[in-house]
Amino acid sequence: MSLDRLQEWIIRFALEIEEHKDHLTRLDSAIGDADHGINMDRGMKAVLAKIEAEPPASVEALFKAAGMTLVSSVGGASGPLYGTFFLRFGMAGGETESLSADHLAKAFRSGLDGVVARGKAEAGDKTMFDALAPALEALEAGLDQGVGLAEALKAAAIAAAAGRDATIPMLARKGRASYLVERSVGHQDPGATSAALLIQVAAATLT
Amino acid sequence: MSLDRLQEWIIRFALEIEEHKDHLTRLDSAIGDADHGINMDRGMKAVLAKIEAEPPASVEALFKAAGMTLVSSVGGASGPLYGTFFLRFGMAGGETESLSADHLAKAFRSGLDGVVARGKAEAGDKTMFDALAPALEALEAGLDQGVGLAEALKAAAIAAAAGRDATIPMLARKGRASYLVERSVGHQDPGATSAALLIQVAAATLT
Amino acid sequence: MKKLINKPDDVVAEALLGIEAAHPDLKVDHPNRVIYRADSPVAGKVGLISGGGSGHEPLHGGFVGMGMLDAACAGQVFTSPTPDQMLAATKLVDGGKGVLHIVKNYTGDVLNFEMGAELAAAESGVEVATVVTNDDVAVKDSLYTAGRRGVGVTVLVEKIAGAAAEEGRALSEVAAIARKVNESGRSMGMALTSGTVPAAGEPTFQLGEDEIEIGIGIHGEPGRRREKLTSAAEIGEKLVEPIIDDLPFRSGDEVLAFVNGMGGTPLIELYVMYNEVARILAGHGIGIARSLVGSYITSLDMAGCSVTLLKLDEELLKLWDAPVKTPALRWGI
Amino acid sequence: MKKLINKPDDVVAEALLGIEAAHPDLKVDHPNRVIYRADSPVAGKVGLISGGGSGHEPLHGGFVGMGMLDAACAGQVFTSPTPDQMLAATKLVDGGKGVLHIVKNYTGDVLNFEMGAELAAAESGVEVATVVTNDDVAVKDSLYTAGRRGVGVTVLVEKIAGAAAEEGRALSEVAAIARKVNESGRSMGMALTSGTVPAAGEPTFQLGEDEIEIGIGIHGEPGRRREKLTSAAEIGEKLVEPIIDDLPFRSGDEVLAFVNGMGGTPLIELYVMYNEVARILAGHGIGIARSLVGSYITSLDMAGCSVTLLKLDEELLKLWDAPVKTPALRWGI
Ligand SMILES: Nc1ncnc2c1ncn2[C@@H]1O[C@H](COP(=O)(O)OP(=O)(O)O)[C@@H](O)[C@H]1O
Ligand SMILES: Nc1ncnc2c1ncn2[C@@H]1O[C@H](COP(=O)(O)OP(=O)(O)O)[C@@H](O)[C@H]1O
Ligand SMILES: [Mg+2]
Ligand SMILES: [Mg+2]
Ligand SMILES: [Mg+2]
Ligand SMILES: [Mg+2]
Repeated sequence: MSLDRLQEWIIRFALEIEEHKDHLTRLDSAIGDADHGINMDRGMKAVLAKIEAEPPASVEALFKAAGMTLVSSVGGASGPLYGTFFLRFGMAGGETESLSADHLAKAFRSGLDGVVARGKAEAGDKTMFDALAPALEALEAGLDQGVGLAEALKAAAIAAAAGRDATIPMLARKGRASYLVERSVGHQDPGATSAALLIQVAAATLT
Repeated sequence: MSLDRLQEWIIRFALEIEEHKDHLTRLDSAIGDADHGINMDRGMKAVLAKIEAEPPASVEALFKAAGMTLVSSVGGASGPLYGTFFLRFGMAGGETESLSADHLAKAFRSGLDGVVARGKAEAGDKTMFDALAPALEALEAGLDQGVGLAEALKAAAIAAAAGRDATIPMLARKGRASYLVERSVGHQDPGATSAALLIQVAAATLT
Repeated sequence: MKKLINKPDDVVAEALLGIEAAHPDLKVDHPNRVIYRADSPVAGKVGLISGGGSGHEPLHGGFVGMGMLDAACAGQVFTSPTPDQMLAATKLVDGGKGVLHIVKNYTGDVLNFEMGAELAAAESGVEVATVVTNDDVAVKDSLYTAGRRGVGVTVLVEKIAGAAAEEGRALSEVAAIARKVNESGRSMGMALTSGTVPAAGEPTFQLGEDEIEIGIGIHGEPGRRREKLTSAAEIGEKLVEPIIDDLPFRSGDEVLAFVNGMGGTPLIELYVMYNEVARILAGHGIGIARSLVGSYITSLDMAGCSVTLLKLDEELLKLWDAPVKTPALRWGI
Repeated sequence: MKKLINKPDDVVAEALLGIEAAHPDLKVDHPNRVIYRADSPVAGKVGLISGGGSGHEPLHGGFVGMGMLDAACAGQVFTSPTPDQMLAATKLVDGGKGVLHIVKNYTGDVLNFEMGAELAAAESGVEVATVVTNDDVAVKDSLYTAGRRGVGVTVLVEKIAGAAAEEGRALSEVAAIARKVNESGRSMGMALTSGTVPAAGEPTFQLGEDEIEIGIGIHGEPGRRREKLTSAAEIGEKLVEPIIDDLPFRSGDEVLAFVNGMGGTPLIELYVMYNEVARILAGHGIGIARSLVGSYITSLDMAGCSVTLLKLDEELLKLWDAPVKTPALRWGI
């Protein structure tokens, strides 16, 4: 996977976020504070500006730039969480100009570990973890089975979407939605929704 | 004029005020602070309670009780003004149990002087003065001409009503309405309206 | 109407109970509705009393304490207190050097305080001086009318005259200082929304979703004009320019700039307004030596603000900076 | 939306300009949106920083000054500040004895402060301790969730820990005092109306003309339940009883009683509420040793109130009474 393609992933994620901004915010208004779309859009726009101003020369530079920019521009829970995801992804990716499929999966694993280290989310807590974790499992399983990156990412995208949908009946135990206790049930988690977009774009771009 | 009749005047004024409470307040809401009816009703109810609890034994006692009670229970501009009117009226009436027609007119003159001394209103300022002053003139003129108290008071009531109506086109120069300058024009003055009631009740009672 | 109250008629009495419970330095004469310094009368000090309709909190009760008022008379909501209250307050705070009555210029307040002073003279022989504040430039000034309303400058008069009294100055001197503050200060206010008088249950006036009232009074009296809602920058100009023109304030003047909230407007907006006021004053070459930002003279839950500018000299500055210990203004102690 | 603002996106930046202009004792690092003591860093004193989304004024910027915070980081409205802001603030106020971060318990705030602390450790080696406030009894407490929100007690933590720092105590001691305050305090809030986020332009939530929300959060998060509007007396019970039950507070306890306005509620109503709180506490045999009544931790223009009770002992009382000089809380100096 070339640096160019990886950068394309980030850029197209930003565009998807922009397109789904209102939807994400609406989801957040039901069980949070009505800003997830605004937060992510502000952050990803800043990321675009950053990598346009200083085109990154390595995988590590690209994802560190994305991570740092999210951390310093979002402010909500999603800033440190997505920021950490990309920072760890970049560090695991390393000072290289391309990533093998396995290396990509390792970087993903490292990013997700970062999210968990920061947010302490577990499966079923109704967070972005519930989309990211099944996606990573599907990716790793596909690569293990030798289906190739494109197929494995497709499976990951399907798993992320299923994970996102599975947040609907969950009772939130992390983030603002947890204040609602029972009343959080029946609503789709906004962070899981944006996370599913990230994987969906990966499947469409990293081929 | 017996003390009983004079007391009847006060009592019936209180009842008229209660009946016109909302109307007076509505007039005040157009060019003041929407409380003239509330103020006068609170005050006159207190007066009723006062003279019921301690039946006054003289003209002075009756009108001083009314005046003091208005002063200590109203709080708006109308409290000190009506209060002073009755206090001065009572002092001029004196420690007696009845008033001649001339004595009544003198007491009225003394009350009105008190209103002017306190409020510095002049004719045409759009205040209670514009109903009280023509009423007093009509009363004095009638008595001068020897028409008798009942007729003179009838003339006074007509003059008060005319004076009240004449406040409509006036530009207010005293009280809250003066803040409105030109916008006070076209509205009937609430204080002139309650004052016209006082004279109207006098004409109906003091016969 | 949505308010944190019990019966509308009990609001004032219960707020007085709350004030008394919350502030051990204050006492309340409940029958007379007088809030007073617990250490009243302060011997050898001119007593300062003020008062007015309730609904303008912290004015006046929140300004009772060392270095400011000795007592405040609370009327019904938006209704002047009555003379017997002023009499009671005057007697409570007289420490032998006379008592200053600080009165906002509304006919009801002026007449009731006047009778209160007469009663005090007749009953107790306390020497009373009266200062009437009338700083609201929204109202045309005239000898032949009720004149201008007393608004924001009242807070500054109470603070500065209070400091002068604390220094032991004579009644005539304290009154002179109070008059000087009133003459050196001007105000103008605006409303975004109307307040709601508890007993009325409905907003006093109606403003459209895109309308504001420029020149509003603190009882919801109509202002100079109704206008379209506009930016803080333009609202700042509509308030500050007429104030500057009126005194007039001149380049080189040093002022106290007071941005006041009307009760329903949060602090963050007042700071945005203060920024505009500072910008406009700088443009006129007027320096800000002191500032006050907050809701100090309110109109129930009205949203909006007022601006008061006070021209300072060394004397006023020194008295402003003197220690004060009241629920709403406190420093130096 | 009717507000005294210019462009919604500029509210925070312009309010910071206003704060800076109004308070000479404070400075503002505008690029980083950090309000800090003009005399920072104070050598030999633990630095205290806090911060959070804007819209809660005077929290936190209004509590910067001698005896309280050294710096406050202002986020966008209702959005946590970012780690680089906390880094900048930490470096600004480090006087050599380490820096305490006071963080309200919201995931966004906690994570952003955490990263800020990591950056500070990595970049500058400043020793940082963190105390998270979580006093809101409206939220069920649990180890497995985000836990309780930090609300009114934050003001008290900032004051009391600030006084401890001013005494020259070590970072660990100041942090311990801050934790003690948090553990000894509980809060609960309610809303009469929703606030309006400037960028959203519409009320965050809708309440009917006769509805209130009990257990509201300071960002308009839904509370325990929606109920019919009722009297101040009953609202007092709905707020105070769960607080008393939770700690629990007991007969004979001495507390600081803090009745807080949400931004759009005027002082007269807060005093009516205070009277009810005092009545209820007296019924439980709980004594009020200190009180605070006013709008100190707000939610934009939301109308409503919160009650915070803090159990006092001699140590906390002494630190509460210690001098403080900030725009919003000041005494003893
Ligand atoms: N502890 C956590 N671990 C993982 N994800 C979390 C956690 N807390 C919140 N989130 C995610 O963050 C999302 C909310 O993000 P956002 O609305 O941008 O931040 P905020 O809640 O601060 O306003 C939630 O939908 C959830 O997916
Ligand atoms: N200076 C004055 N002299 C005579 N009457 C006055 C004066 N000022 C006001 N009034 C009368 O008082 C009336 C208003 O009374 P009210 O509404 O009870 O008091 P307030 O204006 O204090 O609310 C006015 O309509 C006017 O007739
Ligand atoms: Mg959110
Ligand atoms: Mg948020
Ligand atoms: Mg009136
Ligand atoms: Mg009135």
